[in-house]
Amino acid sequence: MTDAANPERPLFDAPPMAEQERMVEAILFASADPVGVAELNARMPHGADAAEALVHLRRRYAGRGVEVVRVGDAWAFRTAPDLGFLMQKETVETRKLSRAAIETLAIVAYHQPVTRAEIEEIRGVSVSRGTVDQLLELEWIKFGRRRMTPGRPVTYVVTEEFLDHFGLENARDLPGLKELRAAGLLESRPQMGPMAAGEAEPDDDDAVPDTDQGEMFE
Amino acid sequence: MTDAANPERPLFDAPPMAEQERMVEAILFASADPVGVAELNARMPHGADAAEALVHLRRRYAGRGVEVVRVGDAWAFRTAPDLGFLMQKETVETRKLSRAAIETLAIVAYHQPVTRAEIEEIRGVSVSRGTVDQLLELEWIKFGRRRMTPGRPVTYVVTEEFLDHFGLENARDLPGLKELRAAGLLESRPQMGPMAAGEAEPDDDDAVPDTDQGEMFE
Amino acid sequence: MAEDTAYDNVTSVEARRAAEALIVDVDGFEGPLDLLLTLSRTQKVDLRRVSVLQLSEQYLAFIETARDLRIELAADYLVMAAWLAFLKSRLLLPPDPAEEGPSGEELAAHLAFQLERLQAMREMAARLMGRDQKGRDFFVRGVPETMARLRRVTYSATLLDLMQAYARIRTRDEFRPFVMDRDRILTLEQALDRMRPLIGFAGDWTDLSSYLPDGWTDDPGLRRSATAATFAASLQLAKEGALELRQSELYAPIQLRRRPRDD
Repeated sequence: MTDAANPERPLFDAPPMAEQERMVEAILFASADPVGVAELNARMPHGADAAEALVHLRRRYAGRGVEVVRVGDAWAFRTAPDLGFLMQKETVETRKLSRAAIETLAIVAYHQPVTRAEIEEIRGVSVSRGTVDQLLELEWIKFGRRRMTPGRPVTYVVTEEFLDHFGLENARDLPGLKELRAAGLLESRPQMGPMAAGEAEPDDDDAVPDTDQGEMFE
Repeated sequence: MTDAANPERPLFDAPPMAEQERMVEAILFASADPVGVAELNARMPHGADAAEALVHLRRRYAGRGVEVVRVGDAWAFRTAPDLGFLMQKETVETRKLSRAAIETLAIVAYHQPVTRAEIEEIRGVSVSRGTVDQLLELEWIKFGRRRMTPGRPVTYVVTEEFLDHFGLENARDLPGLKELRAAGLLESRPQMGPMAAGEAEPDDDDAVPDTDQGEMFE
Repeated sequence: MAEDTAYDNVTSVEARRAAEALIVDVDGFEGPLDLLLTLSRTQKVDLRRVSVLQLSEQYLAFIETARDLRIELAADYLVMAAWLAFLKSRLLLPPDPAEEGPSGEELAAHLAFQLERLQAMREMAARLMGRDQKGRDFFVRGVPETMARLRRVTYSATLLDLMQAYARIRTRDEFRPFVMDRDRILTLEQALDRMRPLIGFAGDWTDLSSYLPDGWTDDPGLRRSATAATFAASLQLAKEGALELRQSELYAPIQLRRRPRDD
């Protein structure tokens, strides 16, 4: 943003990068939920570059007891998973999910955006309202855009909370996604051509504009 | 497993200090309350020395965006004091003035100086204290002279700030009802008795103080 | 319970035990596709190479056993059985060129695909649940600092809003049919105020109409209002004992005079 190459200097200089790093550190530390780059920039002084500060910060915390993790387009501090054994006290007892709920969740994650009819077609049984409601309540799935087919059925997609909960950077990082796609197992949705696989996650592609940033860390 | 034969060595080796530091870091991060050294030791593997790990951890975080601070007998992470400003967000919200407020304001502008009882008579409904307070707070109206009638009620007049905001030189510049009607601001009149329609006009002329406002109620 | 009646009709212990196992199994399956997936495992081959024909036979045999034991099966199990029977006939008979629709092989391939896809989703679900999870394996900040939100509200209103509001109030008056214009109405109070000082001079019977104020007698509307108010006022004064009223006959003029003192 405030590259030195720019002959017109901003009215106020952005703080030094080390200082910006401290700021991002403080903001992320203070929040239990992931904070987006846009919000970081909005909260930091004018001219700050949160994305760059994040690169430094992430490097600094690599291998520490807490780590900087990416969740979709947002960032958060999380304790290192190998130290989970120290945290019995903090462990939250989660409701046991039914097999139907777990499978439905996986189908939404791998096939999103997906309609209820499609979930039922894959599972071979009807999906109870309670199952979907439970996942919605956990904020692991949410309504996506309506499908442009007769009846305009609503679709489901996974949420940022889902990514956060399972420690995923984005929906493309789902384990085995590439293999499933290669095996054609994500296809065969009604009226979908060979493009179907590519369309599995239009939401991500829309919602995550900083693909550059993603590559930055890879 | 290891050298159980050696009487000097504990059964299990304590983790390396760097590892202990990670552990303290994770526990302090995730804990809702400050954690004492005794509890740290209790939660960490046998043989760990939380006090020493804390010394290292404190040094590591010195000058960072968050710091390890002592709270009574316990320890916690806190935002560096100089970054507290990042923890507040100012949002400016622009809202439309409520209908009651804009009507009250209009009456003050057209009838000033005007008492609250008069405003209520003109509006046909009572005027809440909040509405008047809001206009006072916005500095669009202020108290005028007290009316020399029983009870000596206070009057309201519009302010310079009001004229400024609405781009008026003075309140007499406000267009009269005839002009409002000509400008299409009044919807077509309801068909009442032949008398009612004809008589709205003289009443208007009374009401619109384009001659001398001050005298109207005096 | 429906199952109970089924048990009663089964005589041998062995058959009963078999029936029980089957009930448990049917209950444990999440529909026909799940049952098919389980049956396919007995073939011990990659799902891509599963023999759909053999699978159909396994399924139909299973359903048959259930029927023999008079176990009530959900409708979708029976629908699947019918469909698999159809598929089986398609697979066994040479293809009829006149027949419309997908071939037996295509249907079989689709079924195999469905099984494979369901299997894949189950594996993915297991892998997903096996991942490190928030609140179990990794943790969030224990004392999130609540961000102080300083909200500053500014109010906007334009001159147009102001004028429209005023226009609205003023025109609203025109909508109040029961509120009549004060300057065309003589109120009771006005009439009383007018009459009180006058009645002192009315020692003799005087026509009520002579008490109407000046300027209220020509316009019929005004006269009506003034007459009504003056009459009401005179009634009030009569009630107070200040004057007397009389009327010689119906519709004759009403006359009034000051009430003579009792002294």
